[in-house]
Parts: sequence; structure tokens; C-alpha cells
Amino acid sequence: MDLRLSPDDIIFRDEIRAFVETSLPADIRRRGQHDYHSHKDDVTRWMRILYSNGWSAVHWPVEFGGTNWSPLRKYIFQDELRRARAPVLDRCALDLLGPVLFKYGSRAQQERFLPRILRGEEWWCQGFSEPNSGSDLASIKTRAELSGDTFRVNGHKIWTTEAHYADWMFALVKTESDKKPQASISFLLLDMKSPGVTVRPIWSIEEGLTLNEVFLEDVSVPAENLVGTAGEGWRYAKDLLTHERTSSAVISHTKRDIEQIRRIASRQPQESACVIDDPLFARKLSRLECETIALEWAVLRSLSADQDDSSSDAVASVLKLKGAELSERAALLAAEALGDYGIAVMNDPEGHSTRYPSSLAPPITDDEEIGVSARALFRRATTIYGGTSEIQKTLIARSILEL
Amino acid sequence: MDLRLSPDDIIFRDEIRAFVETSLPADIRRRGQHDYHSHKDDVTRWMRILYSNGWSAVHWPVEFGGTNWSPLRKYIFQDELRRARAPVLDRCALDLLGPVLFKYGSRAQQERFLPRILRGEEWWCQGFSEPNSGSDLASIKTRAELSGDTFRVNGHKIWTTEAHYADWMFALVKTESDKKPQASISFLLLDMKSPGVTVRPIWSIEEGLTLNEVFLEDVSVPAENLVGTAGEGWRYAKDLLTHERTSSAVISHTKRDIEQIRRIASRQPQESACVIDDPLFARKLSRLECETIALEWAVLRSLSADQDDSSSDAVASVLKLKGAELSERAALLAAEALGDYGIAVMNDPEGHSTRYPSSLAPPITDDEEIGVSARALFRRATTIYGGTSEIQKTLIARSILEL
Amino acid sequence: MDFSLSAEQQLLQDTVTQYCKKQYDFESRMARVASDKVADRTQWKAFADLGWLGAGLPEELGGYGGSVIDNSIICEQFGHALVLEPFISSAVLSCQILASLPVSQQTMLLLEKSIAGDTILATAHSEPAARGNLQHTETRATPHKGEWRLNGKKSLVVGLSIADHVIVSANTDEGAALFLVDAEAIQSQIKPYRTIDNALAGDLCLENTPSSVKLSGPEHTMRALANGFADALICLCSEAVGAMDTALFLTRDYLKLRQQFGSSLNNFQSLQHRMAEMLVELELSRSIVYHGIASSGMSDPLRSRAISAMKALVSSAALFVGANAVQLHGAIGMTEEYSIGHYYKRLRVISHLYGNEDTHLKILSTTQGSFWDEGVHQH
Amino acid sequence: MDFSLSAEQQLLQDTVTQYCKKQYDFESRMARVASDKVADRTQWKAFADLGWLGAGLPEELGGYGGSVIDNSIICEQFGHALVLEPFISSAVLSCQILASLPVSQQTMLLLEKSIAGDTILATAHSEPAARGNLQHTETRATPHKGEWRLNGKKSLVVGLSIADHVIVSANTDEGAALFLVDAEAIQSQIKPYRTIDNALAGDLCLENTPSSVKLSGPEHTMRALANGFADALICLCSEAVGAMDTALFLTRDYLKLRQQFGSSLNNFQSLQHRMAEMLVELELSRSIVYHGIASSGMSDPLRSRAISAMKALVSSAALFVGANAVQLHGAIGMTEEYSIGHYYKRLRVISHLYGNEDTHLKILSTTQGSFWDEGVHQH
Repeated sequence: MDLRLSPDDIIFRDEIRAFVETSLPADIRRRGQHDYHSHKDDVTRWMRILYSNGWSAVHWPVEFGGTNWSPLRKYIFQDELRRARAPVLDRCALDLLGPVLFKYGSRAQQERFLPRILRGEEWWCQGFSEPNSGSDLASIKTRAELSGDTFRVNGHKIWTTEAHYADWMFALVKTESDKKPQASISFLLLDMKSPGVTVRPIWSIEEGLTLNEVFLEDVSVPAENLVGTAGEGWRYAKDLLTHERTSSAVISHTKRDIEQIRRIASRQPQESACVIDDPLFARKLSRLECETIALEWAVLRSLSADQDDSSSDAVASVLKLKGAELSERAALLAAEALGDYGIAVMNDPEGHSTRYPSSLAPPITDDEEIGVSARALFRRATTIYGGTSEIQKTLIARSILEL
Repeated sequence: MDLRLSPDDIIFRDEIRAFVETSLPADIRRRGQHDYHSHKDDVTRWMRILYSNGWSAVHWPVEFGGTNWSPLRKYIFQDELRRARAPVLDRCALDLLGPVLFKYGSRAQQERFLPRILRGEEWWCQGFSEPNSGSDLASIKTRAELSGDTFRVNGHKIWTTEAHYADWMFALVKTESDKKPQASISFLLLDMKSPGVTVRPIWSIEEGLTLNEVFLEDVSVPAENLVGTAGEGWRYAKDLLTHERTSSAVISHTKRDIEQIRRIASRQPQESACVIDDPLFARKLSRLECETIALEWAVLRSLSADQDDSSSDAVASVLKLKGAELSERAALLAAEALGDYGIAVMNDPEGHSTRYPSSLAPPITDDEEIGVSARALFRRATTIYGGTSEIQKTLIARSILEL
Repeated sequence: MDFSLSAEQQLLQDTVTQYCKKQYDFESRMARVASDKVADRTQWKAFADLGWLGAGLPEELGGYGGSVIDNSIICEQFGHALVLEPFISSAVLSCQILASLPVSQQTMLLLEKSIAGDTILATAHSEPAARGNLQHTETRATPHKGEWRLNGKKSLVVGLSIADHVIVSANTDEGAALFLVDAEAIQSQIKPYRTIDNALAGDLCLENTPSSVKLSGPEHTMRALANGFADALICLCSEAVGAMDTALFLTRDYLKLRQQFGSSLNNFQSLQHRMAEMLVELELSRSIVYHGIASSGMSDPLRSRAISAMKALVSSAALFVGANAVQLHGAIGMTEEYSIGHYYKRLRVISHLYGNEDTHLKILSTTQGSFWDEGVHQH
Repeated sequence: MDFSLSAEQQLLQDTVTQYCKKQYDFESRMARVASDKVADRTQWKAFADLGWLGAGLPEELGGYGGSVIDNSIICEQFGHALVLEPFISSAVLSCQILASLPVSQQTMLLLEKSIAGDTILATAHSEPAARGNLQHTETRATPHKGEWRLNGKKSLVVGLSIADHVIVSANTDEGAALFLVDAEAIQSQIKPYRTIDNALAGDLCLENTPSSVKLSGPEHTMRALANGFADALICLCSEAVGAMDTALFLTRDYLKLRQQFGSSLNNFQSLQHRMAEMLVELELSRSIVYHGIASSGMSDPLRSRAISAMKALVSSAALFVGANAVQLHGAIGMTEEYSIGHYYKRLRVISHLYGNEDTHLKILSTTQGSFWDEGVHQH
């Protein structure tokens, strides 16, 4: 047992930190402090900077442009990026599609798509959910009919994150009508610029935009964009959804949120002192800190555990469940620290679109306070997306506790 | 809407208070402060005092020796008794058996049993639960076979509160073997002094004794002790279990616990001040107080609602669920206020039996601090007995929310 | 004790319910938000015509002779419908402050215009460093040529950007005082913003702001503020009860409708139990609001303790019920176009406004007096 | 980073596990409790023979060269079995305090006898008014004819009634100091009692109690206490992890066995979810104990913050897991003859001992220093 970072890992960490310090452009860094949903341009610029250093997809295999870093180093890398609140990259492409293409994609598909993801040239969205499918993916209705070497796709996807940014969608579609649901689904790559694709924004309660509906009407998709074997799509999707073990703990975000809360609470006045001096507020922050430390060490344990351990899916559920809860609590506590402006509407001052015409905004000036109110609302979703907390508990009960 | 006590109710309250003040013997009052399980002798003495004032069963109908007080006055009466921590009476007889006998008992049964309950001469226990029946009463196994004018009863009851005090048991037994479970159960009155009755104590984790197992081996019970009709026992039992609407909120206990906690915390030192001055402790107490106020007003609403309102069972579940939670929290907070002695074993210094030979005890001198540690353990059961909190939630979801 | 509504109160409740059903359905509400029509006075005039703006004011002050019970009935229904207008800020808080002052021509005129819907009032009392503690005021007022000059910062003044007159609290050398300022004259000092529930609020940055009207001095100010905020908090908590009730039953209906894994969601026991917990929070909130109302007849510190106990409990219940209503809806609960998220947002605002759970628990902890010294409860 | 046990550590763990299975099954444990044999030294001598009493002490002090990791391994297994002997109080807390003092003949002798199981040590530091704050000491020591006289009250001294020597903290005119007293000589000042977990503890009422041995003065006392309590808290939390783990899986087995309403209890979703929540608490506790162990290499205030974060989290987890383990068992969980209630009681004691959740959250709130200043974590 040795619970310290090795000297080499410390050197590694310091290198990453120095790189981010010098390479992350000041305007992107400022918007990172705001902590709204990352702007597409910022992500693309940052992807290219990372790419020029060979780091745009560090968790990919070396042969596809990734690294052979240890799990701990990959974690340190992400942690340092979050420390600087660098933009969140295109996770659909990097975390979800990539691994599917490594494993099931044709060589032609790998060569066509992976390099452009690495270079930040093409943005992806995931077309899984449908209006009546919820967490139950086997019940999707979107159909793709093959005629000649072209699929004609008709259907309706919903909750499609970043569809308004995306160049491509990887979608689950029904191709085989006479089989049972799980064997009738295929995994298709679909160009979002195709005729028949309509993206409708779904505004979230914080008045921001990350989700969309995507209507697919007679969209033509070349047969070569079918990944793997027809009818195997559900299996690929399940594989993909369990790939990421530790990132759903969002621990690197929450750590920085806690330090941000401490700064805000040390600035905001309360009677003759500051908010941080209030024992009840301080208790909430300390309690959040305890749980976050514990979760980080659960992540570290998980990173150093056998990666093929069969219980890893269940551990991922523990990390997601607790990580989501802490993430929302941190956002709410930041809003509480901010006081009255924590419940005031403050749209992204550098963002493009706003839900309502009113341009009223509270007089906030500090960069890290600007996005606090919106974030507190947006994070109400953390315990919903990526498998609700209720589903995670059922998974834990079944897998770990064998109930 | 008039949310004040009427002047007449205030006079009533003051009369009850004055009565308790002068009539509750000093030694019983002292043991009440200890707040262990009431001693049988104390209960009997107190019952007789109440009886001499016509108040030993105030919620019974007048014709059986009760009162025609309003629900609010009955509540005030109980509240004043709890205020003085007077002994808890034989609830099995008063709250459970009484109403069954009014409704289903023969005149002979009423005349034989009710007056002795009123006078505190006979103590009852409830023989419902069995080792494998839990909350599912339809699955009981104890059999009563009629031969001539005598039932022969064989079986095994468990979790029998006060069986070691009881002169009589009202029991659910199987009499009809060929019917479905609910129609095979009868309601029998059984003399605990009968040959074949063996009571085995079940010590609770606080090292006190309230629960027992009762083994019934060829116990003879005269057929005249069958209540109502054979095979209807399950229906009578269900009726009885839903009779009490508001007392399960144990609000009158919790209110006094809060005041007791405040006194203890104002005595116990913490650094250069007292425990009550600790903002984190004070917050917990204030929070408990808020919820207790809310629950008391839920009880008051319920008392003044139409007594035949069909939703009253579900309201009883709300009151039981929350009342049990607050009751345990109050007991734990009292233990926390007491500090180190809150986790020290302190057996009832005036009690008869102790679980272990050791007579060690912490040097506590204040009467109201003596029983705090044991009570905190005993109250772990509040969310279990009388229908677990989980069962209450299911009832609420079904009845009020129609889920 | 009698918890039932009188015939008049029942009529009032029915009228508000009907009005909200017809005029304040979710679609028209969101259309008004989208077209920035929250600030127009169409609804406000209707409230006046229906007599609601004077419902809680005594007849001798031009009102309709009701009490905080009437205002609470109105606000509970407003909670069901998520009404956006600053009813509590103007018709309850500001009017009750005025009603608590010695009668003067000035207060009579303001109340008359407010009851008629001709003027909207706002009360600028809370300040950034007060954090919900109503006792904390830093704003100063100094005499200047027969007038007063006000300096300080007031925050989260509900309805400020559409108010005509603003009651401002400030300390003078003699002690606490209330001043009246004309909103039009101080537009440049108003920083308007929306709260997340789409209501309008603002900060008031007082820089040598003149006021010619001192409404009250040290002898009446704190009592008037205490009265005003007591009623405002009762009404705010009543509104929360209405909003929680609708959020809970919208969720119930959704669970019964929504299919997942071949079963409707209402069959999942863990969701049933969560719903039961939400119902308990709602019922406790409803119950403690009665205690709050009952405290209107008590003297401080018992009233202040009752009000704080109420707000502390309702603040946490609002967050629990609101957040779980969204949770049980899943993704659709997070969308602006669906109603449940708006209940969550309003409940978040209510939870924070005029002091959150912790603020009021601190008040409860630091003031003495037991509701139970007198047995069942205080009278 | 490497979380795996070394071969020696694995062997130690296996040995303790086997020992507890054979010698410390629930029935023999309860038989010892019932016959008042907790105070006999049969087990203690066995611990010594197995080398556990010196497992966490360096070789130069007569130990076996291990660290807090070894003690933590022992205590986690003790948690599974609910071991009653005062291992943490004597072999961890007291020995680590002695090991942190400058080496002297006195300390070497005490350690030697403790490692051999010939003496049981206790540390009397906590006082009623300290309420878990280790910085608070009121006990005074005054010089008297070449000796010292101690006055003050020490509370909840674990193992006091069976200890041979007691380390007592007290303030002198020069500052904090530690003294040694012979337990036999002060029997009349010991008020022994049981804690709810059936362990033995006591208060020490010092009234001009003589001590001829001053172990340390102001220069070493606070650091020695800090070291001793850091290790003791790590071991206590490890024990909690063991106890929670067993409580959780006993409950799991019970739910699968127990039938109700025609189904075994494990099929009820609300119970499944509660179990999942308990597992999360257990896993978080297990994780933060590693952080506690890792902090052994840090300097204060980082170590003290890590220790307090650990104890705060484990204190609340212990209550949650313990209480729910009883809850899910139902009535049988409340009985003295069934094991689960004893896990609850031990977890209640652990939660309280050496500072409860709030005590340690306060320490965390009032000391500065971020574990994350240095990125992933401190090294």
C-alpha cells in the first residue's frame, strides 16, 4: 500500500498544469470561470491546441491518436483541465463514439471519422433517446429501411445533447422488423447536414440550450455508415454506455466548485462578517467537502483496481449516484453563498442565444459569480441524465448486493 | 376559521393540569422523569386515581365508563398527562381491546372485562404477531380447536408487549381450516394464568423488557371467550388497528422531549459555554421543534376534521410516519445533549430486572437525565412497531396519492 | 378551534381559483413571460376590481375588513397558478406596514390608491449583508434642508421595477425609520432584474436619494416591519403550499401516465415512497401555516418564533418537493416549455425570499419562549 | 498509488479474520458479556502473542515495524467481530502517544510491557466540556514536593476500569503536559461504567491525585496527543468500516431470507434502494479512511483536516448504516439476542467517540488549507 502520488506522477501533473497555464487562451479561460455551457468555438479552439500537443483524446488507444498513460495519469490530466475550467470537450465523440468505432467500426469508418474528431473538425451528437423510450432503449421507434446501398431514416430523437452543434449523429435505428426489440436495432452514422434533418431546440429551465429534438424525415444514409452488423446496435450501445467508469463522478468539477464557494462566501457580507463565518453555512460547505474527498478517493481506488473487474459497472453506479448528488449540492450551495443573485436570472453575457427578450441582469461583476444562478438550475438535471439516481440504486442493489 | 383554544377549553385544560399536579404521586412522577418503560405498579396506582375521577378511559363511550368530551379535549387530557410524564396506561386494553368489545363483544363479555380494565384490575396484551407473520397477519399459524365448549389453543406468539404484565391476552387464532386465510381467523380472549401459557422475555437492545414470546401449549379457553363470530377475527383486528388516528403521532411525548433537551443542553458544559450555545446543536433542536410544531398542527387539523372522513386512515399514516421519526430524533438529540453519558448504559435504578449482572452505572444524578441513553436505543423501534415507516409510505401512496 | 373557511372565505377562495383557471393557465402565463408582459397592469387592475388588493385590510383603512387569512387564501391559489404579479410585496407587505403605522393622510391615500390598483407599492428593506435577517439595516438617512437624504443598498426588492412608490427603511440618528420615495424620480438608482421564477425584482442603490416623506420614526418602524413581514411570510408560505400541492399532483398524474420498462412509473415502489415523503412535507407545511396564522394574535417573541418556525419548515419542504417533482418527471421536468420546472423555480425563490431555512432556524435558536409552556398551544 | 496490501499486511489481515471467526463469534462474545468476562485478560494475552499489540510500532521502540496501516487492518477485522477489548485505547492511542515522545526509559518500559500484553494502558484526555474538541483541557497539574497533584475531571476514558496505567493530560503553569498514574493507586477516583456496546469505560475524578511521572511538557504534549488521536481515529473509522460491512451484508442475507406478503423482502424496491444508499455510505467511508491514512505523511493543519473530514463522514455513515440495518430487520433487529442491534450500538459509540460529526465539521470549518491546492491530492 502506497497512497502517495509517485514522484513521476507529480512531475507529470506539474507538466500538465504548466501546459494548461500557458496554452489556455485568456478569453476561453474567462468564459470557463463563468461556467455556462461551453461555447462551440471555444471547444474547437481548445481541441486544436490540445491536438497540437497530442492530447485531444488521451484516453484513446495510441494507434488511434491517444496515449498509453496509466488510468491515474488520464485522471490527473482531466483533473488539471478542470482545475483551469477549460472547456468540456465533445464527450459524445471522445467518450462514446470513439470506443465503439475502435471495436466495431470498419477500417474505412475509423479512418474517415476518428482523425477529424481528434482535430476538432467534426462534432457529434448521440441519437438514442426517443419521446417514449426514456431509459428503456429497446423500445425505440426510429426506422431505417435499406433500399440499394442507402438507408432511408424516419423518426424522432429527443434529449439530443449538442445536436445544434453537431456535424454528425450516431443513432440507434430499427432495421430488422421481425425480430425481438433488442435484435432489431442497428448503429448508424448520420450526417446532420443531410436533407430531412430538423433540429428543434429544447430550452432548459435555466434558459440555456443544450438539448434538442431531432426530426428525421426520409433522411438518406449510405449503407457504408452502418457500424458493425445490422441488428447488433443495442449491444454496441450497451457496451458504450458502460465504458466510462469514473468520469461520471464529475469529481474534478465539484472540487473546484467547493473552492469557488469558499471564495464567494469569503467575499459576500453577512451582517458584520462574511457568509463563510456563519457556522451553519460553514457546516454545509465542510460536509460537502468531506463527501467530495471521500468520493475522490473512491475514484482513486477505482482507477487502481483491476480494469476488467466484473464489479466495475456497479462501482460506476456508486460514483455516478454520489457524484451527481454532490454536483447539484455544490451548485446550490454556490447559489446560496451568492445570496439574492443566486436566484436572479443571469444569461450568459457572451452567449449567442437567450430564451426571452428581456435583457435585464443583476449587477454581478465577478467572473466566477456570473453563471452561478444558471448552473444551480441546470444541475437539477445531474441526477436525471446518464441514468437517473433511482436506476443507479437499482443497479447497485442488483449487482453489488445481489438483492 | 378560529385557531385559538376556546375559553372553555382553556378552563378545561387548567382543570386537568391542576388535577395532575395534585394527584400524581411524587414517586411516580420521579420515575416518569426517568422515562423508562412504566412500572406495572405505577400504572395500576395511577389508573385507580384516574378511575376515582372517572377519567381512566376518557375516550371510551359514556355508557362504558368514558366521557363525551370533544376530540380536542381528549387530546388536551392526554397532552396534560404527558406533560407531567404520568405513566403510560395499558394501551392494549384501552385503545385496542375496548373498541372491539364495544362493537363486537357480547354483553356478558363487556360486563366481565370492561369494568376491570377501567379500574386497573386486569392488564391485557395483544397476541397477534407470530414468528413468521411480521406485518402480514393473515399468515398466522396458532390454532384453536373447539371441542365441546372449550377451545384448545396451540401456537407461538411473539413481540407480545407487556405479556409479562398481562392477566389476559386477546389473540388471533385459526379456527376454520378450510377457508382462505382471512376468513379462518377468530378473535379469542385468553387467561394468561391458564396452564400451558409460557412467557419468555425478549430483551431489547437497551437492556429493558417490554417484549415477550408467548408459547401456547394445549391452553384451554372457554368458548364464551370467542369475540363475535368465528372466522371474523381478521376483520375485527383490521378495524382495531385503524381505530387510533392521532395518538401514534406521539406528539405530546415529543413536545416534552424538546423542552427536556433544551434543559439538558443548557446545563451541559461545552468549552466555556453550554451545549445549547453551539449553533450546530441549536440548529438541530430548532429544526426538531419546527417539525414538531407542524406535526402538532397536523394532529389538531385531524382532530377537528370529520371523524368519518374516509381519508382518515391515510392521515393516520402521515402522523405515525412523521411522529415516529421525530420521536426517535428527539431521543437521539437528548442523548447527544447529554454527551458521554448518552452512550453509557444506565439501567432503570428503580427497575426490577436487569439483563446483565454488572451493576456499573455512570454517575448521573439529575432525574431527567437518568433514562436518556436507554430511551435513545429503545426508540430505534418507533419506525418499526405499529407498522413500519416503509409500510406507512406505501399506505400513503395508495390511499392519498392513488398511486 | 375551527379550521373551516367561513362562507365569505370560501367564496373568496372559489373566486380566485376560477380566475386563475381562466386567466392564468400555464400557456397564457408563459406567453406573457415570453412577450415581456409581466410588467403590464392588466392583471393588477383585475385583482383590484375583484377586491383582492384590499382583502386583508380593515374597513377603517379603506379595505374590505378581512385579515391575513384572506390574503393567505388568495396566495395559496396564486401558488397553484404561479401568479407573477407582486401581490405579496405590494398588497401584503407594503400595505400591512402602512396599516401598522399611526393613521395619517399620507398612509390613507397610499392605501386607497393601492386597494384601487392605481399604485403598486414596494418595500425596500432587505440588504445584501442582512441575508434574511430583518433586523439588519445599514442604510442611513440624514436630514437635509427639510428633506432627507438616503444612502445605502437595498437588494432583491420584489416588484421594484414596476412599483410606483417605494417604502425604504433606514437608520437615522434617532433610530429606525421608514421613508417614501417616488419610483419615477429614482429610476437611475434602480437596477432591475428577473428572478428565476420570471418575476421582476431589483436592487435600489441609494446615493443621496431625496425623500420628503418620513413615514415613521423609531417608535413605530420596527413594529410595522415586523407586522408586515409576519403577514408577508404567512402569505409566501401559503403560496408555497399551493405550488407544492400542484407540483405533487402534476407529478402523480405524470407517474400514472408514463410508461417505462413495460409498466407505468407509478408502480415503482421507490417512486411511490418518494411521493409519500413529498406529501408529508406538503401536509406539514400546510399545518404549520395554520400555526403561523394563529400566531397573529400572539406577542413577540412568540409570534416571531412562530413565523420563523413556519418559514424554516416551508423553505426546506419547498426545495424537497420542488426538486423531487422535477426528478420524478425526468428529462421533461428540466424543460422550460413544461410546467413542472416553473414550480421548482418558484419554490426555489420562495425558499430563499425573506430568509431561508437556516436564517429562520437561527432566529428560532436565539429567541426564547416555548409554545408549549401553556400546554397544547398558546392562545 | 497502490491500494493493495503487501504480503505481510495480507497475512496479518487473514490472521485476525481467522482468530475472530474462531474466538470471537457472536455467541461467545455475548456469553462473555453475560458473564462479565469483558474485563478478564484472556483475549488480551492472545492479542499480544499474535503480535498485534506492537503491530503499529517501530522496531526501535520494541514494535514489529508496522504503521497505522497495520493497526487499521486489525481494527477493521475487529469491527466485523465487535471485539470488546480496548485495543484502540491502549495499543493505538496510548502507545502512539508514548511513541511520539522523546525516547526515555519510562516510555520504553511502558511500551515493552504493553506490547507483551502485560499492561493495559488508557489515556485520560477528554473532559465533559470538551465535547470532542481535543484542544480543550481544564485539568490542572501543580507541583507538590517533587511530585505533581492533578485536579479535574476526565470523562469516557475507554478501558479505564481495566487499565494498569493511565496517561493523563493536564495544564501546568508552563503549558500542556502528560502525566502517568498507576491505576491501582487511584481506584477510588475511577467511576467505571459500561458503554452501550458492552465495552468498559469510566470517568476519572482527579482530586489532588498524585503523580510522580511527568511524561512530557509543553514542547511535546500537543504533538503527541495529535499523533495519538490521528492514529486512534483512523483505527476507529476502520473499525466502523468493518462493522458497517458486516451489518450491511447480514441485512442483505436477512432480506433474501425473510418472507412477507408472499415475497421475500429483497424484492421490495424501496428496501433495495435503502440498501444501495447504505452501500454508498460504506464505500465512501472506506474511501475516506484511505485519505486519513494518506494524511499521516502530511503536516498540520492538513492532517488534522483530513482526520476530521474522515471522522465526520464516518460518524454519520455509521449512524445511517447502523440504524437502517436495524430498521430493515424489523422487530428482531431490536432484540439483545440477535446480532444486528449490537452492530448498531457499537456504531453509535464509534460515531460519538473522540468527537461526533458536528465536532469534526467545526474543526474542518475553522482550519484552513485545501487538499486540492496541489491538484489531485496532497503528497
